Amino acid sequence: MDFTLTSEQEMLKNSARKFLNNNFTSDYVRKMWENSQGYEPEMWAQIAELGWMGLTIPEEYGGLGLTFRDLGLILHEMGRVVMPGPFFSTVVLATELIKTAGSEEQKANYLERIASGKLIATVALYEEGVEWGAEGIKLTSTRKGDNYSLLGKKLFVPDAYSADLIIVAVRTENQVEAGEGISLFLVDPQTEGVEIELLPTMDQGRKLCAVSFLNAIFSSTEVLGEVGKGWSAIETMLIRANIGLSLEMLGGGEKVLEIATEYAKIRIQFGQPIGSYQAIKHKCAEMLLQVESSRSIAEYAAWTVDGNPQEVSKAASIAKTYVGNMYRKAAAATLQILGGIGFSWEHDIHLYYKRALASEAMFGDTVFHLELLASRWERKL
Amino acid sequence: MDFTLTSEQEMLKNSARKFLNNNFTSDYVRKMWENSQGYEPEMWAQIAELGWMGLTIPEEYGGLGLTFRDLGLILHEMGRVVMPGPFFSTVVLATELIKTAGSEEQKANYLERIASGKLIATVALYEEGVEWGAEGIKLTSTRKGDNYSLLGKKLFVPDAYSADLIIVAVRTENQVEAGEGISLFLVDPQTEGVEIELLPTMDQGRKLCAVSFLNAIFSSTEVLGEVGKGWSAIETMLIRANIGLSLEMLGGGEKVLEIATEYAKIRIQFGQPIGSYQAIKHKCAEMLLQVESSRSIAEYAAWTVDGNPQEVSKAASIAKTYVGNMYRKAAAATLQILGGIGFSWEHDIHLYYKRALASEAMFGDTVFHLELLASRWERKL
Amino acid sequence: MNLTMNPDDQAYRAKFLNWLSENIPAEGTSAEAKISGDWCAQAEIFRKFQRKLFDAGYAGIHWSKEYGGQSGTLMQHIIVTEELSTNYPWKMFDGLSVGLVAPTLLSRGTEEQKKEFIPKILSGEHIWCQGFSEPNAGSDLANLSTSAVRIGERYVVNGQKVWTSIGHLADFCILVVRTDPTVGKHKGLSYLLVDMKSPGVTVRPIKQITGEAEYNEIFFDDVEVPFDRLVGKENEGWLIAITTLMFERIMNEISIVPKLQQTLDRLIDLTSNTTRYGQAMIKDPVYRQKIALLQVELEVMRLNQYRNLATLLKGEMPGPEGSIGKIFWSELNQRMQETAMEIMGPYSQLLKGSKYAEDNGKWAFDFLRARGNTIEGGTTEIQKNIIGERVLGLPKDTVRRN
Amino acid sequence: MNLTMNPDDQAYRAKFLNWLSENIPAEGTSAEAKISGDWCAQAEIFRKFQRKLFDAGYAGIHWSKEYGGQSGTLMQHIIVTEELSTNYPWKMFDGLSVGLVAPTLLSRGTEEQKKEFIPKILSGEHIWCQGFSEPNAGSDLANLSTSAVRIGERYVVNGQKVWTSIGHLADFCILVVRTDPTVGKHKGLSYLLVDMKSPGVTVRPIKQITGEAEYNEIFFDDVEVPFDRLVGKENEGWLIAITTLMFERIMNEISIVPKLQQTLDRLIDLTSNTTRYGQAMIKDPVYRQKIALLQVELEVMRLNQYRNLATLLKGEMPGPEGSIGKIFWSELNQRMQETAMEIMGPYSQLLKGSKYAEDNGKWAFDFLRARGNTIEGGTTEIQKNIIGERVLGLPKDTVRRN
Repeated sequence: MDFTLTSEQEMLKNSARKFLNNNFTSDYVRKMWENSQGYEPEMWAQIAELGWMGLTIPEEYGGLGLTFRDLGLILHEMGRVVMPGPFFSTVVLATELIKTAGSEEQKANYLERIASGKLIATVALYEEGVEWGAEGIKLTSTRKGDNYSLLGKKLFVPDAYSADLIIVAVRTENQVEAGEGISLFLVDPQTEGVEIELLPTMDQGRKLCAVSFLNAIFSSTEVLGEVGKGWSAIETMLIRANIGLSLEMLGGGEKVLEIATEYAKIRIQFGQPIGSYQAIKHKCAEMLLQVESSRSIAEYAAWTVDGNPQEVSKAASIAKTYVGNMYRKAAAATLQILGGIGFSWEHDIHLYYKRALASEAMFGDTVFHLELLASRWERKL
Repeated sequence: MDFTLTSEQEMLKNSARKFLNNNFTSDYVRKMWENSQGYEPEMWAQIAELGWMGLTIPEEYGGLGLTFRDLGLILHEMGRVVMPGPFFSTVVLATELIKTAGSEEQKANYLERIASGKLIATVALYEEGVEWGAEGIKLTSTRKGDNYSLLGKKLFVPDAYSADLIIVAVRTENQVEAGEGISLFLVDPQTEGVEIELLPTMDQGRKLCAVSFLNAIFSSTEVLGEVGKGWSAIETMLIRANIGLSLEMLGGGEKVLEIATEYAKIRIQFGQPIGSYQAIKHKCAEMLLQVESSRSIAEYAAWTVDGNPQEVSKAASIAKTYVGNMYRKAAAATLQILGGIGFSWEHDIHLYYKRALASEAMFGDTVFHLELLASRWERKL
Repeated sequence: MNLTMNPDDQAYRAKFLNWLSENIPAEGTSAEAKISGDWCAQAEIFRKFQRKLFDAGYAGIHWSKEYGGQSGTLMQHIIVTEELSTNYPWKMFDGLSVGLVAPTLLSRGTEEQKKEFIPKILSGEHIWCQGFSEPNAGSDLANLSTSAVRIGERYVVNGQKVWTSIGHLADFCILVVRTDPTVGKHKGLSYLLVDMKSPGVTVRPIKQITGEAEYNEIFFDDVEVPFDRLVGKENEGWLIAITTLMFERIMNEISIVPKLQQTLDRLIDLTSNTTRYGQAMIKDPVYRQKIALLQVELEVMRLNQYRNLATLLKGEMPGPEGSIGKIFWSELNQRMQETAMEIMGPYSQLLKGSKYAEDNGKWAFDFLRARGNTIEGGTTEIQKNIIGERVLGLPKDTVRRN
Repeated sequence: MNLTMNPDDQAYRAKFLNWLSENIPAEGTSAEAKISGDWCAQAEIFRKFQRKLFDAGYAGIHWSKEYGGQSGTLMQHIIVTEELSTNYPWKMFDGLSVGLVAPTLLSRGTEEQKKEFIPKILSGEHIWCQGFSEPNAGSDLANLSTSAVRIGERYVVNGQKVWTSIGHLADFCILVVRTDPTVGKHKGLSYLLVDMKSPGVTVRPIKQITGEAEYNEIFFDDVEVPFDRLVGKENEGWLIAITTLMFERIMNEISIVPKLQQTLDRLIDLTSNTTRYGQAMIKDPVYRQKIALLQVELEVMRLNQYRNLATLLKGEMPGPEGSIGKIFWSELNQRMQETAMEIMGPYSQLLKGSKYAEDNGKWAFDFLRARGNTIEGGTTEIQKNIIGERVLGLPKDTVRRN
C-alpha cells in the first residue's frame, strides 16, 4: 500500500469520473430526487454494462473479481456527484452480505443477477429505537413446520422501494447472546404480508423506507446461509459498508471544497475576491487539511479489506468517524462561504450537505464508533 | 440588578485599579512568585488600610459591611494584575466560611482580626485523589475525651504557607451520608504534628501547599461552629469561591484581550499591523464576545449572593464553567497572537495563562459543574 | 434565571398572559401550523390577531399615543414580546415592522411618516419587508446598485433586491437605493418607503434548503415612489440603514431568547424520552455534558440580552456591540439543533408528514433553517469585522485600491 | 495501524532494535533525564551515542558513502528515525542537522560543502542551529535585515537572530542574510554556513514559559564568513531557505508520530490509573470519547505521514502541502496535552520535583511546551495562508502598497 494507483486503477477512476459527470448532472440528480424509485432502468443498465455492479463479485459469478480498493475508486467518484439510486445498497450492502453468508447455490443465483444488472437488492437491519449492535435486531419469527412467520418492522431500509430483493435480519432464536440466533431472510417485496413505505427524508438521493411484516410467511430455504448464524456476516458487511460510505463521503468532501474554492476566487465583495480574506482562505485551508486527511484514511481502509483483514474493523471505525465529521463540516463551511445562494434550493450545496448528514447517521454514529475503538484499549489492540 | 454601578462602586473600582496598577506591577508580581510567602507584610498592611480585607465583613466585626458584588469589583481588578498573595484565601475562603459557620464569639474574634489585616487565613479541603464533593473529605479524627487527634493529609491548600489560621475540613463521624459528620477545625499551623509543604506549581502567584496531620491534637473548642455540621457552610463558601474566582478570571480575560488588541495594532508583518488580518482580527472579536459574555454572568452571579440567594448556586456553576473556559482560551489565543515573544518568560502573558489554568482546576472542574447543572433537570429547577 | 423585576411589571406580565390565554387563535398555534408552509393563511391569522392586540392595548406599548401606541414602558413592550415569541408563530410578520421599521421611523422619519405608518404597523394593516441586499451587495452592502432617479416629485426606481423575507406578503418595503452614482460607495444612497403594490414591482420567491420559500427576489422596473416617502435626506440613506441594522440585532434578541429556551426544553425532553440500550439517553454522561453546556450558553446569552436592554432602558441607542448577540444566538441555535440531530440518529432525517418523525419533523426543519442564521442579517464574518474594527479599534481590512 | 512493510525492512527494524537495546546509554534515557534542563550534559551524551550509531552504520543510512552515509534506503532511515524518536531524548541535537541541513546541502550545496559538513553531522561532531527569524521577521520571514557585506573573500555579517533552538550548543548555523538591500524583500537574500565559534558571535538564551531556555538570541557583530560558505548563488538564498522549511515540515513528522503515539499511550495509562468517585476514569464515557477521538486523529496523521513518505520514496521533493502535517501535529499535541490536564485536575499544576506529580511533572512541562508548537516553524496562521494560496490557489492577502 503506497497510496498510488496502478494504471488500470487510473483508467477506472478517470472513466468513472467522465461517465458520472456526463450522466449524473445536477438536473438529473434533482430529477431522481423527485422519482420515488430514485433511479431509471435505462441508466441502471448502462452502469451494469460498465461492469460496476459486479466489480468485486468473483469472476466465477460473472463479476470482475476486483478488490474493494477498486470499488472504492468508483464510490469516491459517485460521492462527487451525490449519485442517487440503489447502487450502494445493491453493490455494497447486498453483494457483500451474499458473498460472505451465501451458500454456493445462493451466490451463483444472486450474484450473477446483480453483476448483470438484473437484480436490485438491499439489506434491512435497523428497527424502531435504532440500536447499532446485534441487540437492535428484534423482529420476531414464529416457526411453523418448515416455514417462518415474520412479525415486526424494519426502519431506515435504504432503497427498499426499488429493490427486487430485501435481505432481512430476523431474530429466529431468543434467550441467546445478542449476536446469536439471527437469520437472514431473502425477501421478495411482493410477498403477501410485506409492506413498504417510502419515508420523507432530507436526502432524497438515497431513499429510506419502512418495511413491515404482518405475519408474512417464508420457507426455511429462503434463508441466506445457515439459520441463526447471520450476525457475523452482517458485521463483515457493516465494516465494508462503513468503509464504502467513507469513500463516498470523501468524494463529496473533495467536490464541496472545489465548489468553495472556485466561488472564493470569483465572488467579489469590498473590491476583492472573498478568497483573499483570511476568514474565507483559512476556512478553505482547514477543509483541505481534513479532505486530504480523509483521503489517507479512507483509501487505506479500502485497501485493508483485501490487504490487511486484521486491521479492517479498526480502520472502518476510524474512517467513518473522521471522514463523516469532515464531510458534514466541509459542506456546512461551504454553505457559509456561499452565503445566501448556498441557502437556496437552486444551488447544489444542499444536496451534498443533506447527503453528509444522512451518511453520518448510517451504520453507527460517531459515539458508537468511538466506543468501539475505546473497547479495544483493554484488549490492548 | 441592571449591570450599572453606583457612584460609590465606580469610586471603589477606580481606586482599586489605580492602587493595583501602581503597586502590583509585573516586576512586583514576579518578585512575589519568587517569594515563598507570596506576599509582603507591608503591602498587606496597605491593603488592609484600604478596607478591602473587611469589605464584606459586617460593621459590627470591624468590616465595611458591603455586598459581594462590591467585593467582586475588587477581585475583578485583582485579576487584571494577576495579583499574588493570600487575599483570596483570607477574604473569600476563610471569611465566608467563618461568617457562615462561626459562633458569635468566633466571628468576633477572627473577623475583626481579618478586617484589620492582622490575620491571614485559609481553608483546607481537598485530599489525594481530588473528589470535588463531600465524599472527598476523608481526613480522619480520633476522639480522646475533649480532644481530637487528626491523621491524614490535605492537598492543594492555597496559601497555607503564609497563613496564621487554616480551617480544616475533617471527617469526625463515619458511616453517615457523605455530607454529614464533617467538622471544621481551626488550626494554628505551628501546632505540633502539623506539617506544611510548599508545592512546586505552574502559577506561583497563588501558592498551593500540602498540609499533613501526624496525630496532631485539637480541642473541641477549636472547631468552627458545631461539630459534625461543617459541610453546608463549606457548600456556601464554595459557591461564593467559584463566583469570586469568576470575577478574578473576568479581570484576567479582560486584560489579556487588551494585551492582544494592543499588540495587534502595533506589530507590523508583511507591511501592515497584524490586526488588519482577519485571522487575528476575528480571534480578537471572538475573545471580546466571550469576555463581554463573561462580564454578564460573573457580575450577575456576584449580585445573586446578596440579591437572589435562590439562584446563587446555579449562577456559580454557570459562571465558573463559562468564565473559566473563556479565560483559558483567551490567554492561549493571546499567546498565539503574540507569537514567539508570547512563549517567552519575559512577557507577562504566561502569568495570566498559568493563573487561568490553575483557576479552572480549583473548586470543581467543568465536568463537575456541568453535572451539577444537569442534576437539576430532574428536579425541574 | 430571572433578574428581579418590579411588582408592577410582574403584574403586567400576569395580566397579559391571562389575556393571551383567552385570545390567542387556536388555528395558528397548533404544532402542525408551526411548520406549515401556508404563509398566506398565516398572514391573515396574524392580521386578525394583531388587530386584537392593538385594540386591547398590547401593541406599540412604549410608543406615544399620537402614533397609535400606549405611552407605556419599554419593559412592558419587552414582556409582551417575550410572551408572544414562543407560542406565536407569526413573529415573522411583524418582527421587521415593529422591531426595525417603526424604531427607524421614530428616530429618523418625518412627523407625517410616523403618523401615516406607525399606527398601521401596530394594527396589523401593514406588513413590511426589507430591501437591502442585492446579488452583488451581500456582505458588501454599500456596493448596491438599485437606482432611484428623481423626476419631479417622484423617484423612479430600477434594479433588483434579493433575500427579502416575506416580500411576497408585504404591503410596504424599506428600500435602500443609489440616488447619486457619481460618488463613493457609502455616499449617494437614500432610504425609501415603497408601496409593494406599485406598478413595476415583481416578487419572485426563492426556494430555500428547507424546501420552503421564505425569501424572495424583488425586481423594480420604473417603479415610482413619491418624494415624501424619502426618510432623512437624499444621499444620506446609509446612516439610516445602519440604524435599522443595529435595531435588528438588538430587538431580534428579545424574542430569540425565549425561543432558544423552548428549544433547550424540547431538547431535554427529547433526550429524556429517547431510550437506547435500555436506558434513557439523558442518563448518558456524554449527552448530559453537551446539553448542560448548551444551557450554560443560553443562560449567559439571556444575561447579555438583559444587559443590552438595560442600556436601551436608559435611553441609549444600540451600538456595534449588537454584533455579539447576533453571533452568539446564531451559533448557539446551530449547536442546539446539531445536538438534537446527534441524539435522534437516523430519525433526524425524517421530515414532516412521517409518522416516525419526532415532533412532526420540526427538528429537521429547524436544523436546516438554522444554517441560514449565520448568514442572514449580516454573516458571522461581517459581525466579527464589525467587532474587531468598530469595538476594538483594530485596523480595517486592507482594501485594494482600484 | 501498520502498512505492510517488506520482509527486508522488517528484518532491518528488528536488527536495529536489537543493536539499540545493547547500545543506548542508560544515563540519557531515564525518566529524570527526559525532563532535565541540563542540555550541555545531554549534548555530550548525544555526541558519544551518535558516534556509536555512525560507527555501526546507522547514520546517514540513505545518503551516499562518499558523504559518510551508507547508501541504504530512505525506508531504512525512516525506521531508524522512528525507533530513535521515542526513547531517545536527544532528537533535538540532530533533528535539525540530519532533517534540514544535510538534505538542503545535498540538494543545493557544493561538492566541497557536502564533503566537509555531512560526515561531521553524521558522526555527531557538528551540532547545527538555524538562524532564520528576527525580531521584525517572524511570520514575515522575508523582512529580515541581518546584513552581509562582501569584502574580498569574506562576508562581514551584522545583525540579530532570534528563536534559535540550541544556539548555545551548536557548532554551526545555517544563516539567512541580506546581501543586497536595494532590491525587494525576497530578493537580495543569501544563505550562509556560519561557524558559531567565529569572533563576534554572541548567544543569549531566552527563558521560555516552561522555565527552561531552549531558544536563543544570536548577535552578529562584524562576523567574518568565508565566501565558500555561501550555499547556492548570492542573492538567491530565499529559495534555499524555503527548501529547508519544506524539509522541516516533512522530516519532523517522522519522529513526531511515534512521540504522539507515546503520549496517547501515556494518556490511556493515566486515565486507567486515575480513580475518581471509586471508579477508574477510563470507564467514564466522557473521557473515553475524548481519548478515542484523539486516537482517531493520531491514526489519520500516521497515514498522512505514510502518504508523504511514499512521495519522498518516489524521489519527489516535498511541496507546500507539508503545511498540513505541521498544523495537524501541533494542534493534536496541544489537544492531547489539554486532555491530560483535564483528567489530572489540580494535579496538572504540579511541576517536576513534587512527589505528588504524575510522571514527575512531565505532563505539565509538555503541556506548556506544546503552546509553542503552533508558533515555531511557521505559525498555524502562516501555514493556512500557504495552503490557501499555494495549494488551493486562492488570491494572496492584499498587501498595502507603500
